[in-house]
Amino acid sequence: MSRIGVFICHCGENIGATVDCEKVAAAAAKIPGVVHSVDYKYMCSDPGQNMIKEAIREKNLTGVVVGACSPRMHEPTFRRACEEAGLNPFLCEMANIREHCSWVHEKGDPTTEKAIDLVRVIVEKVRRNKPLVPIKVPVTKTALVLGGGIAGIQAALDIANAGHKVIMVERSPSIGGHMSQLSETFPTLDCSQCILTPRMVEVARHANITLHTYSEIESIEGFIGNFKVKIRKKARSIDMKACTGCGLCSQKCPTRKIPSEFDAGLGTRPAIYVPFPQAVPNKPVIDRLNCTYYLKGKCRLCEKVCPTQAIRFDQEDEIVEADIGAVVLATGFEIKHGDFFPEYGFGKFKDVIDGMQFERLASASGPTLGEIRRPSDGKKPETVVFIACAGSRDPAKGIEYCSKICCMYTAKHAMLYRHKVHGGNAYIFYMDIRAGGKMYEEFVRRAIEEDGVKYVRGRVSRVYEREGKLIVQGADTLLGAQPVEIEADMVVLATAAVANDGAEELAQKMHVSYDAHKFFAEAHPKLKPVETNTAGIFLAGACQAPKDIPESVAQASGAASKVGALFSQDELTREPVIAVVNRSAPPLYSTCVGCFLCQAACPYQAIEREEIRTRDGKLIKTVAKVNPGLCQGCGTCVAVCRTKAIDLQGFSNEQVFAEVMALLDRSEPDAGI
Amino acid sequence: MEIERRLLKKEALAGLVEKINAAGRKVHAPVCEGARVEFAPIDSIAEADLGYVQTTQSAKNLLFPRVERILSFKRRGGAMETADPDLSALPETVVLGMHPCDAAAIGSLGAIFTWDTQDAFFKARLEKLTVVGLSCAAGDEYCFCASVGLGPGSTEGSDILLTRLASGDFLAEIVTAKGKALVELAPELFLPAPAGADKDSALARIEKSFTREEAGERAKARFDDDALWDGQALRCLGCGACAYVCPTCACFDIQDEGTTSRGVRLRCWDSCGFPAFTIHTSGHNPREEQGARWRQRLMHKFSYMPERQDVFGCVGCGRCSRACPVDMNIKEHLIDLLEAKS
Amino acid sequence: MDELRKKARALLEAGEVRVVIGYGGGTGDRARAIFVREPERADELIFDGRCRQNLAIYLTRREVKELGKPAIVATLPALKTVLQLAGEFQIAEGGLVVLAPGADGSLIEFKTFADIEKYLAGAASPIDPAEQAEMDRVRAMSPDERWKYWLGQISRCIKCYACRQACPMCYCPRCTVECNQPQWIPVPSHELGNLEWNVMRAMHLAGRCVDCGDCSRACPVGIPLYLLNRVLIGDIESNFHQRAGMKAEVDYALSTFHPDDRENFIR
Amino acid sequence: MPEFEPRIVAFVCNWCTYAGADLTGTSRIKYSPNVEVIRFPCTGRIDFMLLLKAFAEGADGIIISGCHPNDCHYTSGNFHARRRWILFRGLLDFMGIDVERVQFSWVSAAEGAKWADVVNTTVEAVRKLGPYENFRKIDRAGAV
Repeated sequence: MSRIGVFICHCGENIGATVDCEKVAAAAAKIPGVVHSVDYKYMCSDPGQNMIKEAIREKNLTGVVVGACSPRMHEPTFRRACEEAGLNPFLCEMANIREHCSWVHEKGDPTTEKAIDLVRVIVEKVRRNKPLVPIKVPVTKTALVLGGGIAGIQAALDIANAGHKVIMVERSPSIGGHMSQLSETFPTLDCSQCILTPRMVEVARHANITLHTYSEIESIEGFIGNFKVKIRKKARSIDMKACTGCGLCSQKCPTRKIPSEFDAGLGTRPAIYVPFPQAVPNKPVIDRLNCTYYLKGKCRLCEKVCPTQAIRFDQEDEIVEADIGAVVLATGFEIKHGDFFPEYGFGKFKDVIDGMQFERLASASGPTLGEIRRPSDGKKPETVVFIACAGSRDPAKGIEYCSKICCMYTAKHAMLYRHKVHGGNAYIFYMDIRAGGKMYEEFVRRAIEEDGVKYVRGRVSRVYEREGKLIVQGADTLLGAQPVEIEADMVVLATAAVANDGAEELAQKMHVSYDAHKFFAEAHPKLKPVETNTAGIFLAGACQAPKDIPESVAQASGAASKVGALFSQDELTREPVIAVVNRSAPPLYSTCVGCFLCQAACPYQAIEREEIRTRDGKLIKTVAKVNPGLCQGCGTCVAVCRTKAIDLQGFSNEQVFAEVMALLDRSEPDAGI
Repeated sequence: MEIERRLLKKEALAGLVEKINAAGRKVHAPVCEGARVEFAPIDSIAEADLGYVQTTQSAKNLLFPRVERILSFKRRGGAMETADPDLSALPETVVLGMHPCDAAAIGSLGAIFTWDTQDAFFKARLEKLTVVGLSCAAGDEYCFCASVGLGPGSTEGSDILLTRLASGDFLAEIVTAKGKALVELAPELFLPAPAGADKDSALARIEKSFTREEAGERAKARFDDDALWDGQALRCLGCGACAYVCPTCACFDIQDEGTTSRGVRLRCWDSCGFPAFTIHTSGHNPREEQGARWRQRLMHKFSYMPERQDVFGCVGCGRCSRACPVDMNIKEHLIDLLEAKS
Repeated sequence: MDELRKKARALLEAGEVRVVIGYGGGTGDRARAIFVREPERADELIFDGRCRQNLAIYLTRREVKELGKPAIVATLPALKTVLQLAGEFQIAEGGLVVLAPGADGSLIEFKTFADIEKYLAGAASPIDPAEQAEMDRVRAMSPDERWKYWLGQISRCIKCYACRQACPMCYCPRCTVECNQPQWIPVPSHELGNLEWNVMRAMHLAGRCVDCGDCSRACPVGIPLYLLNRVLIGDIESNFHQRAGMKAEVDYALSTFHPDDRENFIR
Repeated sequence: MPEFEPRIVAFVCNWCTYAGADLTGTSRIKYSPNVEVIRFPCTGRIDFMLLLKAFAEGADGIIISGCHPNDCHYTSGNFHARRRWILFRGLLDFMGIDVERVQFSWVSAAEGAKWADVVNTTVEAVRKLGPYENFRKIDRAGAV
């Protein structure tokens, strides 16, 4: 017979003012199996907790129900108190008579009656609670960092410097990410490559970091502390050990007119190429889609010129497997191309370019060696119009959110232009200037005041060509929406920052949630900004939302510290709220019939096959088995299982069934039928 | 009591039903429900279908309902209080047009319910039940009453047995005091029987394939012949259709329903054919295979009941075979049993 | 029929199978399942319009499994059942021989599940017009009429579980109705118990039922269970474009989903 | 005669709707006391039989609520639940069980006001429909 203690909290006036707590306690006392029922001003206070502990000891309680606030608030508090008094903490449950009752209903009998119902339900649940033991799982102290941009680099270095192993996977041939493409960075205008390159080199040389470039995640299985990852190393067609990175192959390659990804299409590269001079690793890759040999079956010029015979035309993708304990997702973002604003002429007029292309024009390593020359004829543009919010904050045509980085980089672009083209005119069409950040506002002011950038508040309605000029038509809303028309030589669109292509697929592979824009979702918008809803997987940088460099780096270090905290223990303790497949006496062994329809329903691949055999090894039955490390306790399998062979600890069939039966049973235990 | 013979004109049946109803008794009779005929309460004879061969379900529901409340309970002052249902409120009932096999089955059921413990529920219902039987003018390939010691005109179990004569009128045999009491409700309808009323020629011809003694002995002798039982039961699905339509199957289960504060205790039908019928708490099932369950069904009817209760457990109504989804034909299996060599 | 008997005899003689699960003559003009274990008994096999029971039910029954590798005489629904059972890991490729006699006396022997899949992809599954009429009639009713209709139907249920026992997909050795902690389904056959049982049966077959109709045929009191099955089959097909028994791998409507599944009923 | 007070059982997931209802509380938004919540880890855990049980035990209406699509704490429990509901709802409707008494909703942890609204509108709708007599009248051999 159960011996349940019920503790009703007044929460000061919070519950007491609306619910007749004494009456609730008195009603609970009448429920069969309740041997102790009291109310008290503050159950969560030390004296309140002591009341629980004393009652557990004195009345030998087998279960505790605290009628108070939300279990999401104080369940850990009361469970700990029970544990301290020697009661298994999972024999304690809370009835939420504050958030779900006293705070949302008027004072009166119906509210008190509801509180009694809620307590009765939880009493019936607790009567069927079973003592549970937390699950302990070992931790593999190796982190996987996905993405080799600045966020990934920062996270990898922080984790590696803390003494843990890191595997970094980057899908392009070199690490460095978008930051390596930038010319100068706001608000200090220091050279992007100058500050980034040393970090890239450090990643390559770090004893704790294994780098896989030109690689992608094939699959990931497992759970926090115990993931198994398969990495597809795409065929580079190069023997990385033999190659010295001399560059002869690239020089001799006859296919040279391939638009360079690194130069945002403004420059070209050969079919065998190193993406940029400072690339890490600084070894080439053959672009098989464009290489003459792969297309036509002959050429092999690079093979002939290679002094170390490092070319491997027959190389195949290689799958590398690794055990890891945590993942940092740092897969970055992409610039949306201008095609969704046809009236701005991106793609139609050569001199309408996007922000990343301008970065390349302004970069000393870029196609113009840092001189601002327009793509169409190489002339220095005398007038450049920059259009901010080209797609951002535009639910009708683009995306509704603010891409966050454009205000600053547009100011930087205009400034760089003015520095490089003396006497040039720089106009910026903007909606608002968002310059929140250390030294950001000052930076924008500098552009306006010192560098004479002309800011026009208003939107551009169209860009068209007239006699070799790009005519930008817009409105100046500060001048009463007066039409403005500017004859420009070049137009730069600050297009929206969007999620990387493949982000959705990756999120599904990793079992992390993502938002409507395919940016990965943090576990809590305020309190868990680097965690995901999948334990052991963390976020860094612009894969979560558009971010500038300082923010990406800060979040990366945050993620790294979370990984460090995880790796500081040898074993993880997890709540035992997991599904379990029942076992029974032979000849049944389990009510599981082995149909495995639950397998597909499990979001965590936690359901495995278990063979039940006789002592001499004869197969009797194959049944499902839940991997306690993988199971997160959602219970979807439980609802799918026809024979009720799977049950969820903490929310068992018996418990939820009893709750439903008790909820509506308002017959006073002592009243007549 | 000596059987009295009377004549009930075919038109008089309607009046009899009216008189019974007027006396506050309920009348149940075979009623056509689409493809099936079932016993159901009637208000007038027009609703009844007396030309039927066999109803799908037997009328045992009238004595042994498929769900019966046997007590209610509630918590008061920390203790449980129980209350028995009021059996005196049960209505007086007349079942009209039941074939002799079903009438005889009442005795078999009664042998179980009053064998040791006197079952108050069964007895209360039986006391209030009057059986007006109807001899069979036709049978079908499933009928085998003659092989179990009964026949299409057997009076066993009937309080009154009607036999439809060639004229369409009914010969009424008043078998018991209960039957006599029923006649008293409408004595004017029961005319003197003509001396030459030939009951036998009005009866169906039911083949006698074996005797019940033979069947019982052979079943017992073949008890250990697993191959025989397993072979017969191979296509058996293990459902309860046979037991639930059977007029003599009496297995039941007791279930409590309700909450921690109040509820009821119910008795409901069960079947020895169900795989879980004999499962032990340990997980062991002494009748693990369908063959063992099938053997149990036959043995109980043809050997155990005659030995222990001195009644036969099968009345040859053939319902189990008609209802069986996989054509398990009990008569055929019994004949097999007799023919099987030891 | 000759083809079938010849094949059955050959299979048994060669020891390729230990038993042929087929149809033989039964009481009156009924056909019934027979289990032919000796080659000389192969001539007892028949196949005609009376042979409707879905013999795939016997593939999962322990007493039949103990006989050894079977050959099964399969009607169209039985072929689907074979695939569905394979998808649910109850039978394995190579573990049985599937023989599908045609009405014209021809015989197809399926070597692989893939062959059955191919065959079924091109086979039509006609619906009995009387049954369709009943479906249309019930669908046309008002909700209150439907409730009365079904209450009338299920109040006749005697909980003999013939529907379950006759169903080839109800192969669970311990059905949920036999689970008493908690007692999900009331054991007594009062209306509530009958309602809950019938709803549960239908839901547990949702996405798995191959519409062989054996449950309805088995029901001694004639409850039109096929209606419940078909409502779910129809909803699954129209909403999720899935059909049970068409593939030998799991494609279960209730353990798969599409992010764009209908939700016009959700606030 | 006092106005009919419907009894509504709410089956909600822990991560979204339960938290959303907590937020309704912390925001002190008032709603009808006729609803009582049973907490599940996820809508994917909610067995369809529990809905029938709730009706059988006297519920006049049922609310089922969980995370919006793509917001499931377990990534896909709500998608599985949604499929189950599509089919179950269709079956109930076909059997003449009043599906208007079952309100399905997505209420996120941030939608405290929506929770209050879902409860209030459901209570009002069920109040109009009246007590669920069909289920009250169903025979259960004297068990209540």
